[in-house]
Amino acid sequence: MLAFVIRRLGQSLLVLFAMSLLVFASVYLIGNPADILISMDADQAERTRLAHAMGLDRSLPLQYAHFLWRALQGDLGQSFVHGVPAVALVFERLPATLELAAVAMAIAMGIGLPLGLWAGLKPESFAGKAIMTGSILGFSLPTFWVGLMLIMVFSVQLGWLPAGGRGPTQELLGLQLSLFSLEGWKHLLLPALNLALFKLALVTRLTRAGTREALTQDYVKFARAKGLSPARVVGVHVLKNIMVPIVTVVALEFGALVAFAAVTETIFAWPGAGKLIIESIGLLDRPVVVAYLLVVVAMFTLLNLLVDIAYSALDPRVRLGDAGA
Amino acid sequence: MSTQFATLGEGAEVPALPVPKPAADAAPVESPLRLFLRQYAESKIALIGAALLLLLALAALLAPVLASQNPYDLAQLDILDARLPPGSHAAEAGRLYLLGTDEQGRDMLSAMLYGLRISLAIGIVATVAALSLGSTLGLLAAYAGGRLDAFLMRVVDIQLSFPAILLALVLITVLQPGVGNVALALVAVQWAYYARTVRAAALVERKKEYIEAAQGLGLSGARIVFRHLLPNCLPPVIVVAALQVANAIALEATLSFLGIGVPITEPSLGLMIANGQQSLLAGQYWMSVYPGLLLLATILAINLVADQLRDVLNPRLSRQ
Amino acid sequence: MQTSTPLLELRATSKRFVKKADAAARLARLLGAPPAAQTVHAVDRVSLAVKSGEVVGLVGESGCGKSTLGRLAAGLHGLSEGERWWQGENAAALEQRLPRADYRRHMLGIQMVFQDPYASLNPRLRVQQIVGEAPLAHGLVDAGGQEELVAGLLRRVGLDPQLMRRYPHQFSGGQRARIGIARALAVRPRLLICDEAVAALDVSIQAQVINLFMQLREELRLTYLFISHDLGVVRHISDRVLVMYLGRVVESAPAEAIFEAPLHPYTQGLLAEAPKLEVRRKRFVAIRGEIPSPMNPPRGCHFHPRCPQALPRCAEEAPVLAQAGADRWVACHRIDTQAVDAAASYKTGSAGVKNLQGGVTGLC
Amino acid sequence: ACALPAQELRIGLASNPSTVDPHFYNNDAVSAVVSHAYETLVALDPDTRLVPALAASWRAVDDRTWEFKLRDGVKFHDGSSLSAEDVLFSLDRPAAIANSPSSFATYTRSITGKKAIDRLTVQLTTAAPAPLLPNDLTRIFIVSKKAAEKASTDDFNQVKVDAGTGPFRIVKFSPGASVQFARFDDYWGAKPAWTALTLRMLPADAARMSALLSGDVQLVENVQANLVSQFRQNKDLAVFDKVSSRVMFLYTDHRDSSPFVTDKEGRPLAKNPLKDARVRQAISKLIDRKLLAERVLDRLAVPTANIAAPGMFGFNPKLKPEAVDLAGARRLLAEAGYPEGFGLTLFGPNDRYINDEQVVQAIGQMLTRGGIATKVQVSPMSTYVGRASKKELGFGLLGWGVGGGEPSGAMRGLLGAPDKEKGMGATNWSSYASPAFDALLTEALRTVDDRKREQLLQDAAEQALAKDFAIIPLYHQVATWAGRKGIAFVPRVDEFTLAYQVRPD
Amino acid sequence: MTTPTLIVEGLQTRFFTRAGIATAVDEVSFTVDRGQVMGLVGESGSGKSMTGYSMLGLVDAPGRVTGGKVLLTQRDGEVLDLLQLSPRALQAVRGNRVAMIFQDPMMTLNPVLRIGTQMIEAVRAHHRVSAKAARERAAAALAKVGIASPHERLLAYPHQFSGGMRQRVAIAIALLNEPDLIIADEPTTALDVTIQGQILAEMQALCRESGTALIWITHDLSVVAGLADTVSVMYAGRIVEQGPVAEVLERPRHPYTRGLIASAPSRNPRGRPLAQIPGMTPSLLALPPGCAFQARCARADAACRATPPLVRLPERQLRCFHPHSVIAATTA
Ligand SMILES: Nc1ncnc2c1ncn2[C@@H]1O[C@H](COP(=O)(O)OP(=O)(O)OP(=O)(O)O)[C@@H](O)[C@H]1O
Ligand SMILES: Nc1ncnc2c1ncn2[C@@H]1O[C@H](COP(=O)(O)OP(=O)(O)OP(=O)(O)O)[C@@H](O)[C@H]1O
Ligand SMILES: [Mg+2]
Ligand SMILES: [Mg+2]
Ligand code: NI
Repeated sequence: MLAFVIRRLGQSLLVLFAMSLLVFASVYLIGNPADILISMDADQAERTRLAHAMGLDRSLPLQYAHFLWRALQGDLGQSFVHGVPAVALVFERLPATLELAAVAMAIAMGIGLPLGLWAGLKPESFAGKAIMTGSILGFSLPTFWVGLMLIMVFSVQLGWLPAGGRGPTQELLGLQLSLFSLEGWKHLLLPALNLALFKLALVTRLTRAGTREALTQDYVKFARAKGLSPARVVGVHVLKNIMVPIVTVVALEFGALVAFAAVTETIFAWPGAGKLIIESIGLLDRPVVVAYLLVVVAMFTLLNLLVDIAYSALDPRVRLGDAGA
Repeated sequence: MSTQFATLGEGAEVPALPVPKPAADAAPVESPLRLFLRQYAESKIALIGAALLLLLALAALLAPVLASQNPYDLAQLDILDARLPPGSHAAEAGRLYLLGTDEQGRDMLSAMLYGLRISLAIGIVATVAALSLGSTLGLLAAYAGGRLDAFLMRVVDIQLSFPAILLALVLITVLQPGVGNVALALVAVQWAYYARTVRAAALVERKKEYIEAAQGLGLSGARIVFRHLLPNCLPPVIVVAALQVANAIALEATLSFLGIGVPITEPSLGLMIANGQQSLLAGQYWMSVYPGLLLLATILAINLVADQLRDVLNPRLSRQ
Repeated sequence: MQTSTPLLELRATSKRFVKKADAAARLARLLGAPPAAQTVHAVDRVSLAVKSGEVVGLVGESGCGKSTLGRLAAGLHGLSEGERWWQGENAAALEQRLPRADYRRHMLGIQMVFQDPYASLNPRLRVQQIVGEAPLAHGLVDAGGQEELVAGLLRRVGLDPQLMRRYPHQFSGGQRARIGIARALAVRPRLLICDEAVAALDVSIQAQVINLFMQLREELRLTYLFISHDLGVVRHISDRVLVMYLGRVVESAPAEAIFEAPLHPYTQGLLAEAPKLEVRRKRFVAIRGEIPSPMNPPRGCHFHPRCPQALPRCAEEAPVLAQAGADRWVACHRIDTQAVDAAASYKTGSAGVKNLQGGVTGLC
Repeated sequence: ACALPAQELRIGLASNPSTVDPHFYNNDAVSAVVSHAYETLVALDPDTRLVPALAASWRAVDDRTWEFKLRDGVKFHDGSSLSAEDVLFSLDRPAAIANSPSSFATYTRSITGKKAIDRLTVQLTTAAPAPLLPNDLTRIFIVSKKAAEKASTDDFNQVKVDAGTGPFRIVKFSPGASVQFARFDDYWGAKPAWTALTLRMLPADAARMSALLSGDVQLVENVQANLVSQFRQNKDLAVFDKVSSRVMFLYTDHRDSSPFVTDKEGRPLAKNPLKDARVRQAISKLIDRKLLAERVLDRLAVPTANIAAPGMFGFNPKLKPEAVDLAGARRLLAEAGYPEGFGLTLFGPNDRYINDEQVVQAIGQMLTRGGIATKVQVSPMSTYVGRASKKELGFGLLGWGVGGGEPSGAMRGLLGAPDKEKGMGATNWSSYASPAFDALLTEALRTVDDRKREQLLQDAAEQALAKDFAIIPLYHQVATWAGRKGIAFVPRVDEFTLAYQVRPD
Repeated sequence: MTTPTLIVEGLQTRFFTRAGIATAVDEVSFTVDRGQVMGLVGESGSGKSMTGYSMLGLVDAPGRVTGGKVLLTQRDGEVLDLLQLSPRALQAVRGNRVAMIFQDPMMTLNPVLRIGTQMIEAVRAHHRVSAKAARERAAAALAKVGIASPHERLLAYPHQFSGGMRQRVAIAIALLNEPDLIIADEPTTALDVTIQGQILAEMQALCRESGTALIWITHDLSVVAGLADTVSVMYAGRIVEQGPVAEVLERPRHPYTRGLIASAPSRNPRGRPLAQIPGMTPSLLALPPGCAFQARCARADAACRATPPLVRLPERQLRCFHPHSVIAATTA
């Protein structure tokens, strides 16, 4: 277990290092942030000053070495555009994204699991087939397009829900969350639904596959032979077993959800980290891009770790120590 | 010993080991391909999917023949014909725009046929390239083991812990938008899945006795890897790949939506949707909805086919 | 004792499966985590000689290392320790000396037949390729002759040659077993290592395949190392039997001798437990306890925790395989020269055997 | 709710201002937002003419000295009163912000000496004649020295300081989401009709438009082009527009060879045809600006041959938009030695200007029809600018918001022969260099007399645009806003969306 | 004489597959007395497990029980036809009056639930007892099958047990509610001989003590030889021969039973070819009309094209037109 955690952390550091190098070089290749940030009126003197102030007049290796040195001291630099520490900026925006992703995941699980169970228990029924066909749709529709349709229908045509933005927030444990008011939920619903759609299809399909697989297992037959009620057989024996793969996938997909939130956030003007990264790439705000990616990768790693630990909790057969590869 | 048993017992010593005429003889010899096709055809909806896919692929392939206009040739476009609703006629030549025109005066139908071509090409090329790269590396890792395996899997870990869309975003921004680069980015995003899946499959297959038998028969490593191991590792990956084609197409559409997809002058379906969505609110639905429907149909068809593939190729089911 | 060199000889071979500790694991250990590195002593200094024309049976319970030993013999696993000699030559030296392809061809004389009729045939190849691939690859036959060769082999194992265009899934379990045998025969082996080759088959089919093995032995002068946990089968076809327990050979003797008069307490227990058709309303009395894990086997004699006759010494000192009569070897502290003498006379009659058993138990 | 006076105003912005520190980032989006809470000495009216703001009046004492009389009785949000001290502090502060991504110091750099004559009089001296100083000072917000002296940008963003004099005070800044304001009741000027103001950042067109349609916001800026006519007909909405100071043009490569100029088969050319003024003129003649404006830009464009917008200081009425003239263009091309035309790649951004990528494509079409086989390549502004500023591109679409009320700054950056010392040609991606033009412009830049200066600027424009075809002006964008019915708004040339110019009616 | 615990009459189970209808269990009839052990033997696919599942209504789609009676006489004398019960009533019988044990000890216990959970739920599904009482009962059952420190073991997960111990847990679960009948489906096939010996010993003792009837499904005649009172031999879904173990194994009359016994290595001289049944088991989907064994039977003739009826002889039931005479003795 300890070895496992150490191995994972070691790997993560490696990943973080590779990532920072990559992003650093990428942004350098894309262009000079000064060109895009600076006002068109600015003369060459101002341009030179800016390049120097941002450290952009040095060679790439030097810039990177400088960055690395500061990073080791816990400073990932200041946002070029916002003038505040990049990490702080990312953390300021992250709660909105996490909130969105979490609600989306909850929707995906809350609806996908029952649907998948149903389809798995009655694969030949009309409902079962309809659910599966529907889930293919969920897979097929591009997120941005669905988002637009949601806006068209629910905000513009019906006027039920706001078209974008985030509702009023309240602080909980240092996070600004909008979950505590009706208005907040109204703003949250559409983007969360939009984001959830793909995962919903995924969870449904996974659950169905898992259920069908579990139903053929001897232990399910044995549970029935013990005289347990169908509810207990499905609710405990089947469900607990399919939770293992589902939790894994879902937790890993949570990371993807955070990443994909960029699209949804753009459409729904959701002030989250995804929108920040898109804007920052657009403005070549390198410290923010680097910081965001590092934070996301760190989050991914943490999630992975948690998944593995959850895995061993859900499936007692799994021993973390010998996870070699 | 009774007389009855004598016939059984002694008869066996003569070389006439009775050749069983098994019931299987009654069934015609069925090659895996035939078996596969028969099993595939068992689902109606999957057949419809396959037919649809075939149709779409043909349409894409024959786009230059079928389309009334080359939408990529700026000289053939007339800005005066921009944003005409379906069924309109061109200002000058009097030709019919069955599905309307886009903001550049492109015939939507022609543009969609060409766009389908690009979308499918990107999806397929990216997936096949990623599949080849990924499965080769995965196979290598599984068969070689040791340091190479560890190294490759670390690279895969790194790759997989990085959100695909962001990677593609950064990559294309660096490489400049373009069909080739989009495909390249998609390869970069996808290969790791295959590497991991193939490696996992190969690790399982490698333990099977037929591989040991091949080793025992003194066959060369390359022969074992490519003739014995690879064909048995591919089915699960092929299913994933079929789904990934759909995914790649959707991802390309998303990239286009974010403004860094294929070139604007050679729009893919995704780019057409993304651009056309500007006009949705203005009621000019055709620019976005028709390509959207086509994309939907394409991805749906691919998914249907892939789904059935999964069922048919599922090793657990195919045993019976 | 033997004048002719054995066909195959394993000299004090061991196989250890080690999970190496990586840097992280070592670091964790420094930080006080329990050691994660584990070593499985699958085969522990086993010596084995198979004479030409002999059928050697290898029995033992699950996980005792039978398959591993078989794979060592076949060259599918590298040795952790010891030497492997084939037709009087050290295989390791041979591998150094000969070009790769030649070495491989040279070692084709040892072939394996596997247990699982499903997993042992490549599902994506036709029978013709499965059987004919290796001869072709080694140049034993040219492409044109392949079909004829395969047809002959199939006929020999009792399959209709017309079936050679089929795929494995189109055959029944028994037919698949025959295909596996034909594949091994295709490279003209001298020694067949059969790892549970009939275990997965139904009783009626099992008899067919055992008969095939015996017939082939006659016709092709084959030598067998026959691995099985089914004592009845081993008894039926073996000339000599080795009994393994937890990676070690505990007893080795001619088949008749071992089944009539087992010396080692484990062999005795094993034979007593094996259900027999003849026994009616038997009261089952069991060897106590479970088979220990090969990851941390008991000290001393591996069998001592379950042994009804264990001595204090058994817990400390591993007994070596000692000669206990003509062609009989046993690893037990209980067996001394007395018993050996008695054992030497086992052929004197059933009374003698009873005496021997009495003698052995009498030592307790 | 009807009985109460209009209470809260919510506006959907198309931009994403990154800060509310008035001196941190010289960027129109930021300045527009900050303008609600901070004011400048000199302001621009909706037509970008200079009008008094915190300075009640100003005059040139001599060629190198400007004197500003401050308005009396102006209160800062922190309660202190405006004095010369605050002005001097505010002029110094921009240069003190080291990490500014685009510094306001550009506008204060010409000032070499400043002193407070009395509590309400400030005198500024410059090294060289600086006729544009009042224009430059329309950019510098005045903050309370007391409040801002120790404040960092972060303090501004977290609204720990409230140092402005404007009609609203910032209550909350949520980056990427919104800025909230409350009315400042001690404001010296006319009080806005709204007690509260929220500027929501809705850069995605669809979100912004639907927010308006669903009533989430009462006013939006940058109406999506293809919705303008529909909104005009919508009886719940009102559309406001104004020809903007943003001019769109094509820059052309004047160097001897240009990377993307080829013959018709795509082979490189020995000589760069774009270097020939006749070719540039031909290109200009091939472009149907009217068609662009009407079909591609939904009438949100006014064809132009100028840099300054009509009505703006320096606008040259003699320069008329080139009419389409295919025959003329062909003749010019033939004269230049390219009767069969040649090949080009036209570059442009796809996320910056109104329908930018459609415009680029349409121009591509027009040139192709005229015999110049044109390929089109668009990319996001970030990559586009990066390549263009390294002069890797040669031929592309660019827009310039002519700020500060006159085009001299734009001309200096865009058309001046690149010269670091003089600060000329910083954005001269065409590599245009004309001594005649430079002479006119340099003269203008040190002429304090407005009439003379305007004449010089008009002459310079004529030299560069009508004689040299240095760049090819296309059109001025029309800025648009749309509000719910019952809202009156005064549109501005500089495209700023200012809530105090919104009124319930 | 008391009524037998179990009377099965004409049990038939069919699988309705795409490829056709497979009759996996066909006209199966037998009885098991209180405290008796019946061995049900046959080759793979002969329908042994399906017979067991059919009795408890555990056949999954596309299979269905299509006929017959399964009469269970409970300890209190009440007789139930298991095939007629409502799903709820059947649920109350399963695991309570009739328990089942499966072949693969690795697969029968739910890997993600504690042993205790799985045992307690089995008690509480049938008895309104407190969790504590159920736990006690579970521990007692574990102790009965020879598992040391049962209370701690209840907290363990299945993977922490060896195969033999798991199978004992499964047996303990079967014993929990003191059923009238246990159906054991090859519970020792996957285990080693020494472990098999232990389990057989325990089962034997338990049935003797409690009077529980036991159906022991196996393909290994020698296990039946040692354990069972009566034996039923199945071939292709039908019982072909049935009777007391001593009778059937010593004096098999059906050609199939006889071939099966004769092919056992121990019945053949060492080193000589084994007696063998030619051919292989037919596919249930392509079963020829009449006797399913005819293609492999040396004695088959035209009569065998008709389905042989189950002939009840004293001490024996047979399904064959040409049975061997009783005198043909063992070969050993
Ligand atoms: N590749 C391997 N890596 C690690 N351990 C192994 C490996 N192969 C075998 N072992 C271990 O070595 C021991 C001996 O295994 P082996 O397969 O030889 O036993 P066996 O006697 O053939 O058992 P069975 O009757 O179940 O086939 C077992 O404990 C097994 O877990
Ligand atoms: N889902 C199914 N569809 C079709 N036929 C089935 C299905 N399940 C079982 N069968 C058939 O039922 C028959 C009886 O199967 P059963 O499991 O009872 O055999 P068994 O005697 O228990 O064999 P084994 O010794 O292998 O466990 C088999 O021949 C099989 O073909
Ligand atoms: Mg083995
Ligand atoms: Mg069974
Ligand atoms: Ni791992």
